[in-house]
Amino acid sequence: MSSFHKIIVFVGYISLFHSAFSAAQHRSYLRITSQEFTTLPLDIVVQAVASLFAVMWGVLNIAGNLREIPAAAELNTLTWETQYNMPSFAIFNHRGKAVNQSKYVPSSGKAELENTEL
Amino acid sequence: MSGTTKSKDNKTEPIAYSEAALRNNAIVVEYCRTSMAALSGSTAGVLGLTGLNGFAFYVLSVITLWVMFMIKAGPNWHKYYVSRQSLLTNGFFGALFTYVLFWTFIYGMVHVY
Amino acid sequence: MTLFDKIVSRELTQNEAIDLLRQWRENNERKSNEIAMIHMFYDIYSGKISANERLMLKEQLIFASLDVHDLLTEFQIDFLLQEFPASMRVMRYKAMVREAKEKYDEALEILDYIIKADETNAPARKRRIAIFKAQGQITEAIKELVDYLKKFMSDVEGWQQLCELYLSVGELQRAVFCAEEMLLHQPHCHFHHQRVADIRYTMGGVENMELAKSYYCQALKLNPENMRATLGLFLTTTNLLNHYKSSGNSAKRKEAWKLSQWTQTKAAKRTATKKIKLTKMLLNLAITE
Amino acid sequence: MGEITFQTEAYAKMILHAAKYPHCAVNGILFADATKIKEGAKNQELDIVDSYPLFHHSHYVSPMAEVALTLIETMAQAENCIVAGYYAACENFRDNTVDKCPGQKIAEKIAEYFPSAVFIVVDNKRIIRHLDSPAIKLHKYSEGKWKLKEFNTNQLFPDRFFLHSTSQLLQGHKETELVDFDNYLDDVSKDWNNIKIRTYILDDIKSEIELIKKNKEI
Repeated sequence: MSSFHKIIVFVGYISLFHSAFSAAQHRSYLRITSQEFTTLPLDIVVQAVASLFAVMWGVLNIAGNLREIPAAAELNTLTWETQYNMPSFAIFNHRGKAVNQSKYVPSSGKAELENTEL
Repeated sequence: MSGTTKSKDNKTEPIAYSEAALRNNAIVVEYCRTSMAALSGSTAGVLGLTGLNGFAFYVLSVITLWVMFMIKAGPNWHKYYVSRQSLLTNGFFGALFTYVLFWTFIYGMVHVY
Repeated sequence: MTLFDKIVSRELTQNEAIDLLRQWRENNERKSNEIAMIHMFYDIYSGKISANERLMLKEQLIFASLDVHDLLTEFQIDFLLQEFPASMRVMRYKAMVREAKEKYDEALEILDYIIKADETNAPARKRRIAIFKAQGQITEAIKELVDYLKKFMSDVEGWQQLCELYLSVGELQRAVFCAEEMLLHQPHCHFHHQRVADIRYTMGGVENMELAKSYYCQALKLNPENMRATLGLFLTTTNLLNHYKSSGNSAKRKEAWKLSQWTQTKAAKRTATKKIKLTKMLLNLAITE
Repeated sequence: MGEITFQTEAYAKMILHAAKYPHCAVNGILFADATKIKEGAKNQELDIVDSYPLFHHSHYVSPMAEVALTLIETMAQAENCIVAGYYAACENFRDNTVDKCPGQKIAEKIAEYFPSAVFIVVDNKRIIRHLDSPAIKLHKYSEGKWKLKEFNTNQLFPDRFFLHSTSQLLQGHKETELVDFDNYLDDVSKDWNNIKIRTYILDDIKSEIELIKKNKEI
């Protein structure tokens, strides 16, 4: 999405430059034919203004996302699920040992059993 | 999570805002406004506007940018900005100088030389 | 198709997989199985990631594979140790591997070494507490954690863990203190409000119910979507209503009645889209109380 | 002596719940078929047809447990079932006794209303993706205590594919689709009845029967 807006900005800039050169060329044409300057041709005006708006819209979207300002807003997207996780206190002595190990053989030996019946 | 609370006294009760988010939004708005001033200044120069026409064009672009902000925020604008009016008027004159700078520069480049 | 199936059938692109991992990292999720699977099925390290993120990914993988008890973790850590020979952080992971293998003494040895070298190493101290927890020595863990919190008072995670531990041994009064401590650190977090209220409700008694009511209200104000707080508030108000009915405090009774009605409509609205019997349940509850 | 039987669906949900949160203690409620309950009989014949997974965190605070129990009560009435038991699994790998389990208060409450209730402790060590044993310990309530009871696997589980079906679910990582009450509270739009799991089991049994038929033809 942001690359799309980058393209808009890029194209808008080129179009703005192009209209600037067109305007300059128009001025020099007028100078050579020694006519008075009144206004620019309509197509240049439209191109310049349209590319201005395009670049503005692109810049607005590139500038970054707005964040919600109420203090609780960012906390509200959390759920208990993640809030409850405490990675630095996580223990690994849990069911995952058996669940994820197809190799783990339950009650493999007597020693194992004795250990478990604490 | 980080440092919070800038209380705004409403009629009912204070609302707490997240300072980090406020600052982030201010940076975004500032960035857009500066870009807008430079770009619309250039455009005004290209169009060869002079005198009051140029200033009228500045006002037009400020309002356009404001409308764009409103479109971006959608109907829940109060989630992102403290007030709509201040979004329109803040830094109006600050950006005007940038605008005039680009306006005169591009006008000179295109129409004088 | 579930996310898990998508991961296993390699339907995600590399970037999607990286984004997913990043999202889980930021949100503090413990989806160890999924993380391990992503690492197994996708070549994420060849993607466009910064050197910093590469290390984060490795760390995430180590944590996840400890969780799923993948014994290859140790090699991973050895590689990291070659890269950063003096890193305490990598050493801590070595200790965690020992821990997963239930070689607690060896793990404690490493952790003690780390703490000796760096007195302020909070994560290593936390691991020590986790080891006690893993061994089932809850009272030891509590003692150690209280000591830890005396030194590192601003650790919210520590307070949360202490709160859980106190709850598990039934020391509600102390648990409520820990929950309030968490509340002081993050006053805008609705979870903490709700937690205090939950514990107050569990303690019982009119005073605690009143407190629970206000904490639930605050939690709902911060996040109106909090279902637990909505239901909790309903329970407390019905409870209070019963009490005031017998004691005859009409003003408070009216207030509780209003609140209870409000939560009822709210809960009904939330579940209106689905055919869920929650509203019926609430009515049922109101009748039985 | 009252017979206890376990339907695959109830069993599978219980095991999947334990497998979904391997790092947490989990608990849940067991439903028995109310039509087979004889009023006032001391040793009830129990046919456990369904289970409802409850929590995987916040085990020690009561409000949500109360909500869950009331909700379950209404659901039981609607389905013509009765709340007949409780299951739990411990957080620590080696703990598999009743007094290490969370939510004993809930279990006692159930026993209060239904004296021949059962308490199932999921045996952490035996939950593997290829189940070779039921991986549960059965307890019955008697004289205010939960007494461990030996059981005959074939008697307890009338469906002889129960281990196979559950293992299939575990190997397909279907536990990610299980919704417990905690998930439900986080997102009310989720289906707490876990109808999906039921269809998975039915599909599995169907395919298994077809396989046997084919083998017989050969």
